[in-house]
Amino acid sequence: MEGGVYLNLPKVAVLTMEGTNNEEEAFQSWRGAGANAEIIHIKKLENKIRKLEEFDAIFFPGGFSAGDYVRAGAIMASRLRATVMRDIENFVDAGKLIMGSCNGFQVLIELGLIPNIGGDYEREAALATNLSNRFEARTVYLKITNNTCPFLRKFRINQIIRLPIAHFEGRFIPANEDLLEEISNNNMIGLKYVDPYGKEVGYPWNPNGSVLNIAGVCSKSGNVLGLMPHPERVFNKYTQSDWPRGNEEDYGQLFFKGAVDYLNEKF
Amino acid sequence: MKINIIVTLKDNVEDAEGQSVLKALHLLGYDEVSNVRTGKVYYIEMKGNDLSKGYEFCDKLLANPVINKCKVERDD
Amino acid sequence: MKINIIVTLKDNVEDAEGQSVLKALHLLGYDEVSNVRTGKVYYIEMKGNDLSKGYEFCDKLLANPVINKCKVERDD
Amino acid sequence: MTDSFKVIKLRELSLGQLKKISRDLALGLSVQEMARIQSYFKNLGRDPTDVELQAIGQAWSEHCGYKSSKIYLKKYIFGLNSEKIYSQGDAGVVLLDDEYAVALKMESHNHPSAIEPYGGASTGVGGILRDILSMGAQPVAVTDVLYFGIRKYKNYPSPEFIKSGVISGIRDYGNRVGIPTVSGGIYYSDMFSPNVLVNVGCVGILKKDKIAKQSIDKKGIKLIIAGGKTGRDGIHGVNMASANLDSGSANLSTVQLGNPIIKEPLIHAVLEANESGLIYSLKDLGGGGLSSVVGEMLYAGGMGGVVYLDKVPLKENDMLPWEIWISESQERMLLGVEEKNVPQVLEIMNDWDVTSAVIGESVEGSKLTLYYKGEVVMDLDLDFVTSPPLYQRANRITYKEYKFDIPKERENYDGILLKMLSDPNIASKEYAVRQYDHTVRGNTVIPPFTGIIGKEGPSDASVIKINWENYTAISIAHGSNPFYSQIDPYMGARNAVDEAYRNLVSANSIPIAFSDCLNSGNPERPERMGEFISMIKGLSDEARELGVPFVSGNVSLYNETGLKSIPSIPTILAVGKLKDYRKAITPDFKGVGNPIYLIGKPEIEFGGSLYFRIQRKNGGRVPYSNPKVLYDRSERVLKAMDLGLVLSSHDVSEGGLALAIAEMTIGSDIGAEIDLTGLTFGRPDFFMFSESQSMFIVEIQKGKENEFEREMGGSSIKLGYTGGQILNIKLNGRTLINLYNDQIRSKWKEGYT
Ligand SMILES: Nc1ncnc2c1ncn2[C@@H]1O[C@H](COP(=O)(O)OP(=O)(O)O)[C@@H](O)[C@H]1O
Ligand SMILES: [Mg+2]
Repeated sequence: MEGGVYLNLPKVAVLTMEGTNNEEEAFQSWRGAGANAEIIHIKKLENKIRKLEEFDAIFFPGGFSAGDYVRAGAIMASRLRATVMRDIENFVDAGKLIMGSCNGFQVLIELGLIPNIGGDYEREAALATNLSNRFEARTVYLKITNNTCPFLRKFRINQIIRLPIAHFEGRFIPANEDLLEEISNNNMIGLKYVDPYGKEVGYPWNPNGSVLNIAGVCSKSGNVLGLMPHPERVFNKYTQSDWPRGNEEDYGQLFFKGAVDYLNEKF
Repeated sequence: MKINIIVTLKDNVEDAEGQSVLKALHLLGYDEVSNVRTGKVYYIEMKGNDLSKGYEFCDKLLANPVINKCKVERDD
Repeated sequence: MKINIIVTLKDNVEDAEGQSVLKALHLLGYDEVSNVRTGKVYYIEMKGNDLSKGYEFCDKLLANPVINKCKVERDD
Repeated sequence: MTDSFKVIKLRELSLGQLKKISRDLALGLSVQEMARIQSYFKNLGRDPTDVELQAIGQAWSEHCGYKSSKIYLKKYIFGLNSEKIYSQGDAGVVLLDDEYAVALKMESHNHPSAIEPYGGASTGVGGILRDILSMGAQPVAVTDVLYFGIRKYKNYPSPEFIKSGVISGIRDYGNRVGIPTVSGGIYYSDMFSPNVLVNVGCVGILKKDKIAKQSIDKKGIKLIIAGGKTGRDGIHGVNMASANLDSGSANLSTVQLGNPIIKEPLIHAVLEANESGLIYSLKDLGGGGLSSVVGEMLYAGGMGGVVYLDKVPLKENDMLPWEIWISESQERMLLGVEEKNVPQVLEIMNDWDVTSAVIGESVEGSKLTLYYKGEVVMDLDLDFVTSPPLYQRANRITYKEYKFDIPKERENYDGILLKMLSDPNIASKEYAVRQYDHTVRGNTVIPPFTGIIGKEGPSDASVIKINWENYTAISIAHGSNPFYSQIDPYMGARNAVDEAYRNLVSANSIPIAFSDCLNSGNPERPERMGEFISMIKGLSDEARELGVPFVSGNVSLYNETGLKSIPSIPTILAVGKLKDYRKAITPDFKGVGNPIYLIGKPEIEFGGSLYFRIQRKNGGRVPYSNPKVLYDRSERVLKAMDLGLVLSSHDVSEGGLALAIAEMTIGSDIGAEIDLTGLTFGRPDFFMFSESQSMFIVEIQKGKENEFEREMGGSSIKLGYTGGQILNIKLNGRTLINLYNDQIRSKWKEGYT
């Protein structure tokens, strides 16, 4: 946990509590992308020992916050909602960046940060149990369907990439059809599950049964991204599951580098 | 006071666990079973007498209104 | 017939989920809550009228007698 | 005196009464052992308290005391290649380079898993993680080797129930704690009904100068307990693990489910305190609870100590002192901390939301004194408590007559190969492993399944990089074959080592350490004890030649019911090293038209082989491993890999070279043309399906045949070329096997949909 050494680098808070467990690779990924990352236990936010406003980006890592008991992400979200929701809202309004992967996406949904069509941080969607009713750990193909959000700016539209997934609750369900339409109309879908040829098909290429094969969603203004796959686990291309077959692309890095570039330009 | 909070999926949300239990029961030969849905119960012991607290717990923690329904009952 | 099967942990088996919920409720300021335990409900629709089938389901699939208790009730 | 503890009038008891006391207090001790305790107290001139008797009962259990096995472990295993061991404690440690070291350990959780599979397996994972953490190492990988039964036995849970419980237990614990589960094995045989075996392993990385010490050699070191609270769960677990499984019913107090959400922050907190140099000594609470860990930590450093049992954070306030002392509640660590560092350590624990408390300290002398609410409830010499009687039990080594039923030769072996591919011992284990998060921590370079996404085949070793700075990585694999061990425990053990070793080599890594988990039956039966000793000798004879030490291990005896016993089966966890993980090699074929070579030579030795098993025939003696040959071939293969000649590699195990090649087509969707003309010794089936040890199949760069053959020094045989949609094996123009890649893959993946 280094901090304050590189004063002019974008500062990123990787939030943690018992059960979150991607914080180390998230920390390393942000650092590798040129940010000054720090792992912050949410207790320190709750007790006001640390403040979100010190940071330029927040990362909600994957894992099983509080065991994922009740519902994935629910306990972490309800703690944050009860204590620092106002700070998070200000953070979003300031145009700073927030990203959540896997359990982090679940937390963003439970916090109402995604999709937040209504603008008042109500819960408008859920990530329900995979239709296969089992934990799925494997690599999936994804199509980039939006590259205006800072995390995705280094990709081409319709680019097919590969990322690992590992989750039990990833089935994206919006509250109603209208919301889903709003999400599409506002170009908020960031990534979709596809087959190797880029076609949208069902299981197993869509590992959880998400509507419209949605794998990741950006906020309307683009500064919040939630996704089920794990870019932080493949920052290093040699952790991409099929690299020995000569498929050596740096997909994971591009998420973080895009974000860091954006922060460097903007702040 | 003791209260039970029962959280289930809304009827229009597919219940993956229910489906897989149904499948397993059929595999065990119980063809008479036609549907299974699942839910979660929280047995809560607390001071006071205000059942509405239960709904607060649902709202703040135990349920996501997009997919869940909540029932709160006193356990005597 | 509709039956509900409720599977809980035996009293002397620790309930990690219940404890996590208890801790979360305390952190949300609900100090009046003193204990939380959890259970699972299966809502089953089936032909016939034989409640004892429910116990068979428990036995064969839904519960582990070493750690679980099962309650079967008719849902009317 | 309060009634929180009792004095047991032991000195005046008859032998029969001693036996009764042992049973009534569930001490699990024999009459002779009770008599030894009695005479000790006669000498002291007083009677013991219940706390004292319980403490001795724990320390002297087979599980904690290694009463039946220690003499043999000392003779054959300890000290073997030990100059290569950096440190030994709860886990063993070897150096990786000037800066880093790797800690590893494998352990059984057989008895708990037979009674409550979910809790048994998950607490197994929890326990092995603690062992690694105890060395000050960051756990980087969990592994699990599982042995399931097939038939259901009356009064015992069904194998299906056991299997799904065990797999879910490993999944839920490993995933929640955030350590990837990356390697293992699953075996099916009636040998394991109803005695299921659940062997779990863990590997960790540490900076060599941050290794945690496990003893206290100085007075005034404070003892801090951290993590989970202490409860009535898991009392007398070690005694259960030291007895036959005599019915399916459970003693409830020993059933535990584990709580990974307490463990996860505990790992962070302990490592942070260790990294900051605040920990003087460190150990985990496993079997025997506080009783065993406090005793061992002090005894190892020649110190005595005092502990205040009322300071231990409890789950239930009405626990009795003896219960507190021997409870095996999960997720707890014991930290020895210098007084000046105590506040900082408590603060780190608090930062991570981890419960902790100072419960005592070390003192001069060799006495361990326990207080409860101001009263002394135990005051014993550690010398006595921690030295249980060791037994050289009666043993008989039997030599069996091997039967060899020759199967008929066939025109075509498509059916045989497909049957092999779908045999539950061979078929894809993705139904389990893909429920395990194997990429968390972002360090997994080679996962358990590799190849084209959606078509992956099995890998031989998983590779985990050790940091984000350089290209160093470790490889992890296992070796075990219960079918060989059943026929020949000595060779079975040697072959298990061979398999683990060649799996690591196949991935282009250098084997550096083994951990062994030794499963056997009732040691009080001479044949069992004979088998057990043969197994240990086998491990020793094989590993000595290979120059690899056993840095840690575990013994699980009494895997036996009234009905039957398991054979003596070792599970080997092996760890290797890669200087540059970018050179790691996987089994899936990489290109078309590349030469395929066999390294090694198939012999007619089919005992326990898959080919004979699926035809329900006896195969004679099991394959014989020769470690000198294995070592030589491995050096050559590694050299060829280093020269960049090798594109893919797979070790030959069950099903022989034909199955190995079939597996190489799975992840690549590249077939192979194999021509055995002039290569076989009469029967081509014997050539194709022989499980002779120390063999590899490799795919070589086109045009590098000469260079490669030179490096192999005569131990390579060219079999054919990669390419096409079909695996075709021919002999003298006759087709022996002709199967589409898709057919092979779908058979192999049948159980995983
Ligand atoms: N129970 C398990 N847990 C984790 N990994 C496993 C387990 N069983 C098998 N694996 C992994 O799956 C891969 C294929 O295993 P297996 O089919 O047994 O291969 P092999 O025949 O090479 O031993 C290996 O990487 C192995 O480590
Ligand atoms: Mg292998």
